Amino acid sequence: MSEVDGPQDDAAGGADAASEAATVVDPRRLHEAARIAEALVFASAGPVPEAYIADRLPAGVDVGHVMRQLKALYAGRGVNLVQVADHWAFRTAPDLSFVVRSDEGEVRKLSRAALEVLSIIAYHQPVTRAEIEDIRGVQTSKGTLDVLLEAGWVRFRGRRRTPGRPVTFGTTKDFLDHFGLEELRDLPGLEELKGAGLLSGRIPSNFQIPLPIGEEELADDEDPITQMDLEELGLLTPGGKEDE
Amino acid sequence: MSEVDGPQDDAAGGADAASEAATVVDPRRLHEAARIAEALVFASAGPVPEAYIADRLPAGVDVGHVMRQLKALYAGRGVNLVQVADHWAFRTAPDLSFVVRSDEGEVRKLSRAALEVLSIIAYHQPVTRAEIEDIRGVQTSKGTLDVLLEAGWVRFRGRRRTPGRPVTFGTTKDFLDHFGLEELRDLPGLEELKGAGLLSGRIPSNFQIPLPIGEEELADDEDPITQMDLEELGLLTPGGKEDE
Amino acid sequence: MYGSRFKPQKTDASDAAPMEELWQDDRDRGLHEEGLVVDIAGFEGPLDLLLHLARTQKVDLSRISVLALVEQYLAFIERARQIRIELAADYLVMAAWLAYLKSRLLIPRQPKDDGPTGEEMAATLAFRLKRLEAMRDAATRLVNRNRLGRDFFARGAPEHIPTHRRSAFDASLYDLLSAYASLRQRHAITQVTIEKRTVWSLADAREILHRLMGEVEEWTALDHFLLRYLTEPSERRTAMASAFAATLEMVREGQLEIRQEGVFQPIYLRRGAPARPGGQREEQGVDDHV
Repeated sequence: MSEVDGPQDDAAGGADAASEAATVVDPRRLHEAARIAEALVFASAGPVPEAYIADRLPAGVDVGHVMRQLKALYAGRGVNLVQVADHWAFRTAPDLSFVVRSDEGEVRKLSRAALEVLSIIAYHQPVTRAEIEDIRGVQTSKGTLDVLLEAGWVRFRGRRRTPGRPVTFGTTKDFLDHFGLEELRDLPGLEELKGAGLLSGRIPSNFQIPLPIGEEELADDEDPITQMDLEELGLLTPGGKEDE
Repeated sequence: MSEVDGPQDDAAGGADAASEAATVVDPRRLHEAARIAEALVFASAGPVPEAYIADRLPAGVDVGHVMRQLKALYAGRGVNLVQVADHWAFRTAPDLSFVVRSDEGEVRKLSRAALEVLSIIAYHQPVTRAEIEDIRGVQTSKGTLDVLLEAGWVRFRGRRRTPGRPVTFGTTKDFLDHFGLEELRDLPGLEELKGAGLLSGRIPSNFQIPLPIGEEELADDEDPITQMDLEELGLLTPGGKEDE
Repeated sequence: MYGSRFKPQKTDASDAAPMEELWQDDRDRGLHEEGLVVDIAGFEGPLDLLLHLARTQKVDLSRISVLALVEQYLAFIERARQIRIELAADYLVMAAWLAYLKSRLLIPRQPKDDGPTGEEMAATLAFRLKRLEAMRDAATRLVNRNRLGRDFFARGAPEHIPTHRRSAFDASLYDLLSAYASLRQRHAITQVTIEKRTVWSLADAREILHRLMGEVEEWTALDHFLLRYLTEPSERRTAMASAFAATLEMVREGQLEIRQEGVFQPIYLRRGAPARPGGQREEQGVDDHV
């Protein structure tokens, strides 16, 4: 509780502290001032003008003194209080920037198209690309499926036993994990989507939402994907030579 | 420099600290771990998973210990370290809201119905829509659940293992974060409500309604109403046959 | 005073008027019709109304007089009926149930009756009221807690958003479901309009030609013939194409005669002589041009 008052004496040089201590009325008040300054700088989207902080401190407290004290307090910490012209901001300690700099790259929002394709695959699996396009009413760009495959949420399930033997898509275990589902059957059905207000009442009476089948078993008209299939699809470069 | 190591002894209860101190190899390392944890949590606006922090600490450091220590360190400050489920976040101290509060930062307004549904979900989770409606005695209007889902406070949790497998609802981490709850057990009055049997669907056996004496007795000029009278009056459909 | 102990959830419920204000208004206004309509709307269903009535007994909910409560409710409904207010069905269902409950409470239990006793039913009702009230109190306490973005704040200038390593993409289940629902919904509706898109089928065209047959004693241009059907420019193409195809079919059957002077000249029709199977030579000429 007394961190702010504690290191007061060794804060920002002794002479400074000594000369300012005279103006300070009450250590409690000083502590409160430090708390306010801390919260203001923390919550602000940009560096905070010192004058802005001063306006909000209890009367009779010297803002310069409070800020220098806080700066000293944070000096050895993971986060430092830094002064930029007459503004104040919190910054990660320079030697720790490696931890904060996100190593795995930025998290991107899934595009609308990708969300649509993903949801179709989730509900309608096993589903072929042609079927996805039929449901969406637009062509699906290769990039969209690639994004989902890359995210690890969608996989090749097998091949449909129909002319052309189209590949079928399904979701993965990671998909369930990410969306907090225990099993595919936990996906809400028609009544539940309606009940939750996601589907309005204006839908045709023959409108249906499929009950997704379990992820492991293949459907009756599905063949498993073989190594050869994958190579044929150009999806399995590791075995090929082009990658070298 | 020594703020982190300093108040170590009084952090999170003496016994705890003592037992953990044995596992800690080097105070320097511990200090470094605290700095890293601090930087990671400080840098993020949302709660940071404890596991994420653990991954980035020096080997052999107990993340729980580090976090509890940091939490104690920040307890009296303008910015507090708070736990949200198994995540950590820095938040300004609530008592400073009068200074920090900005005019633009409006929190989401909820209708009374939405608020009621939110509380029912929070206290009764996992709960189905039918159960929510049973408690409120009215149908849930379309927009209500939708608003809560969109706000990210409520989620589809799973399905009840009963006929029809109805979807169950629950609250999210964002819900805890928004209402300043560490975990669901911190919901106000949860224990009392549980004790009173108000959170189970079943009526507790000790829930009795003493009937006021006097109302049951008939006046001198009254005859008791018979089953037949009631049927005649059309008041007694449940026992009747018309219902079939 | 009515509901003096009742705490309306004013805090965050900007859209719901505190109910006892409405109720008091009603008492002031007497039997003002519009007023009472508003009152009913002010209650969220029969349970809400019952809870409000129970509140007027000013005792702990587990000690209310259920019988008195039933009377109050039935009286309320009766009054609403007298001034011809349309009551929602669930209010009436509740009234019927309460009337039944009342009878169970008043009549001595029949020997072969194995339904719930009046006391059990009353306990159920009281339990439901108490539970609803408890949830309302909880809602009030919840909404009055310190809230993120109002009473306490997150870092204003975040530097990174940590995630689990696995997914480089962010999406919630809500995102997923709302994308799916709106896609399916959009498609369900557009599908209907696609179905209704005006394409003249061959059968349609043929039927129209049949109907008009009586009018074509003389050579008449096909365009002129179809004029009344070509109000929509977008339909022109399909109408012409289908009508022409139907014409050819009818010529083959000998029901029509058809001729055209040259390429891109108007096509003329007239009723064919039934006795001339095979039709005219012009038919072939037309085929060549098209």
